[in-house]
Amino acid sequence: MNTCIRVQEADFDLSTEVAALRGDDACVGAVVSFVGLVRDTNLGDGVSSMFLEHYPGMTEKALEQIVTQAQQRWDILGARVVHRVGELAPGDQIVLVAVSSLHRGEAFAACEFIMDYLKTQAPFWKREDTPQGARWVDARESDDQAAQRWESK
Amino acid sequence: MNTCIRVQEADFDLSTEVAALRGDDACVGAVVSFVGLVRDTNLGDGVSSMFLEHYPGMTEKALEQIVTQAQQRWDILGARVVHRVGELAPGDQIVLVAVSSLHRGEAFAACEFIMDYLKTQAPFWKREDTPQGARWVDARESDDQAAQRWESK
Amino acid sequence: MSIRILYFAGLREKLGLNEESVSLPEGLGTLGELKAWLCANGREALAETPNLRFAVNQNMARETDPVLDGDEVAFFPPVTGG
Amino acid sequence: MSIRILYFAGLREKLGLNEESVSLPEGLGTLGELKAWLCANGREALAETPNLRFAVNQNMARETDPVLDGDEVAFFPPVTGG
Repeated sequence: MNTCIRVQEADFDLSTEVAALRGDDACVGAVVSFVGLVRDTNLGDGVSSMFLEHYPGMTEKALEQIVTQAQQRWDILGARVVHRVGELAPGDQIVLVAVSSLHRGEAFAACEFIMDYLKTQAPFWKREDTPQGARWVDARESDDQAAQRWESK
Repeated sequence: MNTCIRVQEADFDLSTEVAALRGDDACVGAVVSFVGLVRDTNLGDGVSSMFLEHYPGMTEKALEQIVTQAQQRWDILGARVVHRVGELAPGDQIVLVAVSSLHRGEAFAACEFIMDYLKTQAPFWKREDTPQGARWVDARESDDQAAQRWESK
Repeated sequence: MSIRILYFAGLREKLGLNEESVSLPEGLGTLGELKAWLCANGREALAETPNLRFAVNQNMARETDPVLDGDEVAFFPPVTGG
Repeated sequence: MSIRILYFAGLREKLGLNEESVSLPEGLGTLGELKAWLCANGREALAETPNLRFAVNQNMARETDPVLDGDEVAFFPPVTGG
């Protein structure tokens, strides 16, 4: 398994990350990747900037556990998670999850699973700056539901 | 809808395609992309090269219809399909499908839907060169099943 | 009735033919009937292709769909792109 | 019993505190009991945080999970990354 998990302030490049995920393994037939981005609007308010806080140490551990669960559930060849922290602006990339496999079904499922669990299990918190002031983003009910879907499968 | 469909011999760059898909739309919160690659082995035989034939005219039309169906089913902001034709080598990129949306669920579903339908509805055919000679790749039963899943949803 | 016919992939190779224009006798109503007529007129490879697929005017079609004068008809094996 | 406690996000801001080390009375067995003791000792914000989450030694934990001497305990609102 080609696994890489990073928490960083710096931006990342999708092509570079996917190339590193693939390495020189010509068994890889499918790569599914997800990129999450800072939107300029949330809940009807303009967002001028965002701050991402995390729990150093636990974050990496939680992400590793999520990736391990994905490996146990699906026949995947590699997985890569890069999550940014600190100050971000609208349009900035927040997170990358990329998964490689022989065939596409496994990569799609494992990539979505990792994102759904990251959203509910990895200790990151978003604070948005809006014209009404700064506010911590509330967890979305739909994220809990997305993660729970996998438990009955 | 920011839609782009291309059939070409040239390679593509994932980051460049995703940047074009996003454009300057700061509403985009999620981008899911799929890249299909030439594997060096198939059905137990080494594959030294591959040739991709298509039906010019119908190919673009079929891809447009698939993307239109995806738009009708999910609330997505953009979709991009790039499919290569001609001679390809192991490790080469074959196809890109990328979908943007506000939230991730729609982008994951629409991206997988487009790939599943592309596999069964778009007129492309693969010929592999192996030590036993050239052979046309047979359709996979699992691809039909993958496409049929969406009909009952 | 005059029809343009295209062949692809393994079927094209077996027939040694990319495309042809054929003048068909009256009474050929469907793709299935066109296929049977072609098989009986030197295009046996059509019958030997498992799960043969059809397109009419660049849209996927079924054996029971009609063929009309001036149509572009394509025969090919199941698609395998992506 | 000595415990290191960390606070994050909105809860950290409300308390004005990133972390603290506390010496706890005997008889505090679970995270829920620890939370109640902290609330009664100036950390009312813990009770005011909807859906408060817990971690022990950097693993997600539940209110009924045990707390042991030397543990690193974290309290925080539901996570919102990604």
